[in-house]
Amino acid sequence: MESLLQSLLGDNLLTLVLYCALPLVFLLLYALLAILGEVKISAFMQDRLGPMRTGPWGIIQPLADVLKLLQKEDITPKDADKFLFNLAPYLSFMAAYAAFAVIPFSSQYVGADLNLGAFYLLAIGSLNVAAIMMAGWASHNKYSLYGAMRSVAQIVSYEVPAAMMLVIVVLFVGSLNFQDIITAQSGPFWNWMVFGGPKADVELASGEILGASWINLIFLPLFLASFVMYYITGLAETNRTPFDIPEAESELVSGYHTEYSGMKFAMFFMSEYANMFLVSAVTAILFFGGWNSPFGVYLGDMFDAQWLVALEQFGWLVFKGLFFVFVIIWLRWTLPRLRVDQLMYMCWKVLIPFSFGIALIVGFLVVVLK
Amino acid sequence: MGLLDKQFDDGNIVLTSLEGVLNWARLCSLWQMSFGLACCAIEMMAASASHNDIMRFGVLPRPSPRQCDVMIVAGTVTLKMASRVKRLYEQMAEPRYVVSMGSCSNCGGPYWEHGYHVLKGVDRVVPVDVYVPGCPPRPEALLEGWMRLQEKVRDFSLVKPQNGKPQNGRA
Amino acid sequence: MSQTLEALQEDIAAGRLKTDELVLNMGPQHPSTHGVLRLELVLDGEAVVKVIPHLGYLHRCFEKHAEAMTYPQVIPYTDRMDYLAAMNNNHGYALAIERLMGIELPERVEYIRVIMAELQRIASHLVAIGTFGMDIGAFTPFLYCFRDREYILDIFERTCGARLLYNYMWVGGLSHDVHDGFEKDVRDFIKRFRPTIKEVNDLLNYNKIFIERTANIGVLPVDVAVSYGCSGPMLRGSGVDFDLRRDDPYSIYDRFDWQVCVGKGEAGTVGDCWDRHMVRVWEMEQSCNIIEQALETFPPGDITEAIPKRIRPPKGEIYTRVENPRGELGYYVISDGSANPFRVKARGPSFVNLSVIDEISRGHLIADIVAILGSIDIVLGEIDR
Amino acid sequence: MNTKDMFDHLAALFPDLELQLDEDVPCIIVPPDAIREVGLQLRDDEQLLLDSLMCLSGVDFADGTLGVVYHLHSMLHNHKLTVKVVVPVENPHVQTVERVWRTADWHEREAYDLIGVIFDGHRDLRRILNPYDWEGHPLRKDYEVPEFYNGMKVPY
Repeated sequence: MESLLQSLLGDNLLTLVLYCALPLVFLLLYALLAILGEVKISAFMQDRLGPMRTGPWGIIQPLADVLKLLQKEDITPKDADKFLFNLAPYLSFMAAYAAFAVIPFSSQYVGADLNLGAFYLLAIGSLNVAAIMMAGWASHNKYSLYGAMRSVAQIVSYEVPAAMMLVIVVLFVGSLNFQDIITAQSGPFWNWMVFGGPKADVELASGEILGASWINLIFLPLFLASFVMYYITGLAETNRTPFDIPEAESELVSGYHTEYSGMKFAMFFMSEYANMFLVSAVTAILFFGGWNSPFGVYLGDMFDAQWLVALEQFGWLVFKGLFFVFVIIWLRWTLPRLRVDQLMYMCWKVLIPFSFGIALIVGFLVVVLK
Repeated sequence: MGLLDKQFDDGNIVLTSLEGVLNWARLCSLWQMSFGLACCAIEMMAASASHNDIMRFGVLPRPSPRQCDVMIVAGTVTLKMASRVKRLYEQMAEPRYVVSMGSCSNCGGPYWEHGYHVLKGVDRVVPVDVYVPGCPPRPEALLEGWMRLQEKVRDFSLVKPQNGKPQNGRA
Repeated sequence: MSQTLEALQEDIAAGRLKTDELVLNMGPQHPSTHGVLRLELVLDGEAVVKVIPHLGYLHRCFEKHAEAMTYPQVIPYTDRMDYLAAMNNNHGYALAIERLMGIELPERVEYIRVIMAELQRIASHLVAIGTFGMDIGAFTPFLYCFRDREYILDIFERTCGARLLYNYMWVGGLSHDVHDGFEKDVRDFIKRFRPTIKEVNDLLNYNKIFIERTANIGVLPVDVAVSYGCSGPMLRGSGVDFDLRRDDPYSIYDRFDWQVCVGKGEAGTVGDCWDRHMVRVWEMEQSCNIIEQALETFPPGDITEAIPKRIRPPKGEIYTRVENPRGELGYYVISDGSANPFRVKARGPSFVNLSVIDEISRGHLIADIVAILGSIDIVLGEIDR
Repeated sequence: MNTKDMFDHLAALFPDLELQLDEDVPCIIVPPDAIREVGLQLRDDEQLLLDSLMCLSGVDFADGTLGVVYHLHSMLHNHKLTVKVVVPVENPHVQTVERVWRTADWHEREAYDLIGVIFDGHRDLRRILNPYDWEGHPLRKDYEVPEFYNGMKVPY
């Protein structure tokens, strides 16, 4: 992909910029779609219609929202810490965007094909915490501060089980590289992690051979459990219902972004949706084969067109990611919200012991079987 | 931010079309501040519920005044509450609009004569764009008021008023 | 923020600054104070040390108006007190004046009043249940409740032309007779409504998260409830089997066969938020029972015959109470023999129920305050009047 | 028990107090400085057990007196009683019953706010409905609406 761009454009710097900007374009388009999806799905669930007047069936509603937010006055409260207050939304969005660097959209395209991809994801994911804390503290508003404190406690706690779930998959595959993790699941859908991992030997991108057989089926319950747990932690890390405690509308008005208006608020909004896709995409990558087609074959292979294969892979990943985003939205409009202490209980007393337990068993099995 | 703070002396074709797009964006995405004062608040809630669904107009209720465009003053404004209403209005980001819903906030309603503690019309503390009459107004009346507000936003102009011609809408 | 660290430390050392408590103002504009209530929360971290309610942001001088108006003119103002249960408010006031004047009502009027009051009770409870769900974070049940409520409002609208504030129950009668097809409308509604109670149960009330959030929260012991004068679902949620419709009968409630619902502590302790909430859910079914029985023996007749030409009660005073959806609604009316009441005092159930909030919310978290407030089910119009 | 019986019962218990029985309403009139003592008796007496204060209303009788009316109810015996206290408008001091029936707390604040009866011994006697800096007591018959409050015009 990079070489393709280079051959087309020649200029190294321009290539790099374009290469980096690709996910951004995707992210913006996706955010518009997700915002529309949120209002339309909620409307469908609630016997309503949702936006109808903005374009046919309201499909350009998010565009109007963004254009309007651009025009809004940009308020910085008098008592706010101006530097941090202004920095926070950009940092928040940056953190979400930076994480996209290691998301492989197809076998051809990944922003940075890091060998430590999973590690990088965990590290960069924590950056969001700093942004939220900044926003809450700098706003000089008690509600914001409460929201920020809750959010930080929540994200920091839930990072532990999330990391453990990553570790489980990494243990099995033996690589921190996301491309390797996806390659390990290539072939038809029963090779996906959630169904116990590959049933035949696979050659990883690094050249190693991952020995596998139908015995892997014994991993099925373990991976299924870790998928559910990862998804739950994902909900918590993106502050979505039932864990939307930091911005609990009925308690804290809008939590850490209470004081933000206009574009800065839009930034927080965008980063929330970006994080939603991130969690969904990582779920798909870890447990549902990433960009792998569920049928194990691609249309592009039939016509011998590599670009079509890449496109299809991109399509599959986005489809899987969007499906999980849909589930997040679905849950949001169905479930009530937990309380702070229950959230912490759930993390430290349920998820973490279980995740350690699963990691232990998986590690043991991997050693025994290989 | 940016464009709306400036005023232009004459309209040209670029400005006019830009104006159209910007106004369209604003009128399609008027976010409402979700706070109610009295009886009318129930009808306001009914307007956003499934039967009337004010969200069809692109309305999104936001709890924080910073992120809202429209304040619906739904109900009786008392003297004790008036300073709070004013403060909420001041906390909203420009461009901002006020819909006065119901007789009480229009003019004091049934409390105009003996209500020693009732403010006789919210327009005594904040500027009002659209008045919706009724005690309480039906949700349909609120929707009508909403469309009036949209018309008002549509006519907003970036161009300086000329020859004493009044400018519609406020920046 | 402008203070330096040294100055702060000095303040702490001198005891001028409390370091462990934070005052948070909730309201008057807040998504979950159900109007314009302002709560001053004294917090220790997330835990609540003290709740200081500040009322009066909707004080509309009902009692002053009542003194300045004639007896029938007061009725629209009673509508606007508890605007979610306008029929019940009308009922209480009309009853007080009728008792003062000694008016006997026609059968049909009594029946219509009971049906309307019970329909209104369902409508009001639907709002209470929906907003309580919203306070806990579930938005969808709120819209389902509002959707079902609209069908009741349609019936009211067909009868008297108004959706929310009806001015329907007059002294000695009603403003309009019911519309043609009223009985069918109500029967249809009941038939359609009963399954939705189950729907709300499945979606919200027996949801694990919902129970976790509301059970054992804001437990109101019986002695506190009685001492604070709590009434309605608040009192019954604490397990007290007391309902004015049965224990201090008015109108024709003694003719029907129905149950008084009390909290049983199914999910946690008796008297917690969940119990108060469920009492409302169960009461909706009981109201359906009452309406169905009333429709079976719905008599024909003239509804205007007992309306007096001139409403001037004799000198005297009376305290009348009726069971509002929120509890005991009392009217204390003093008449001096003129066309205007000398004094009308309304004892709003929410006013009294709210006063207990400090007592039952200490030691809970901020999120619980929202739950407790929602379970009390206040209407500010009635608290501030 | 009806009001007459209760009056007889109380009169036997408090021979020193000037309790009166108003047959018209009917109600018992208690001196303002004894209402707390009488209230405790009403609440705790085995035969009365008037444990619930339904309503406490302040009244301006427009003849130079203010009054406080207590409507009591017994959850157990299911009987009611009305008790009245009458005080001159120049010296409107009544004992508080806030610690007898907790619900009286807010009701007394309301009566203080609107009528201007001062409840001696109330722990937190502030205005409740009107703003804390409001002047006058609106439900007095001779109350005149102020022209301005905090710069806002009050009359229409």
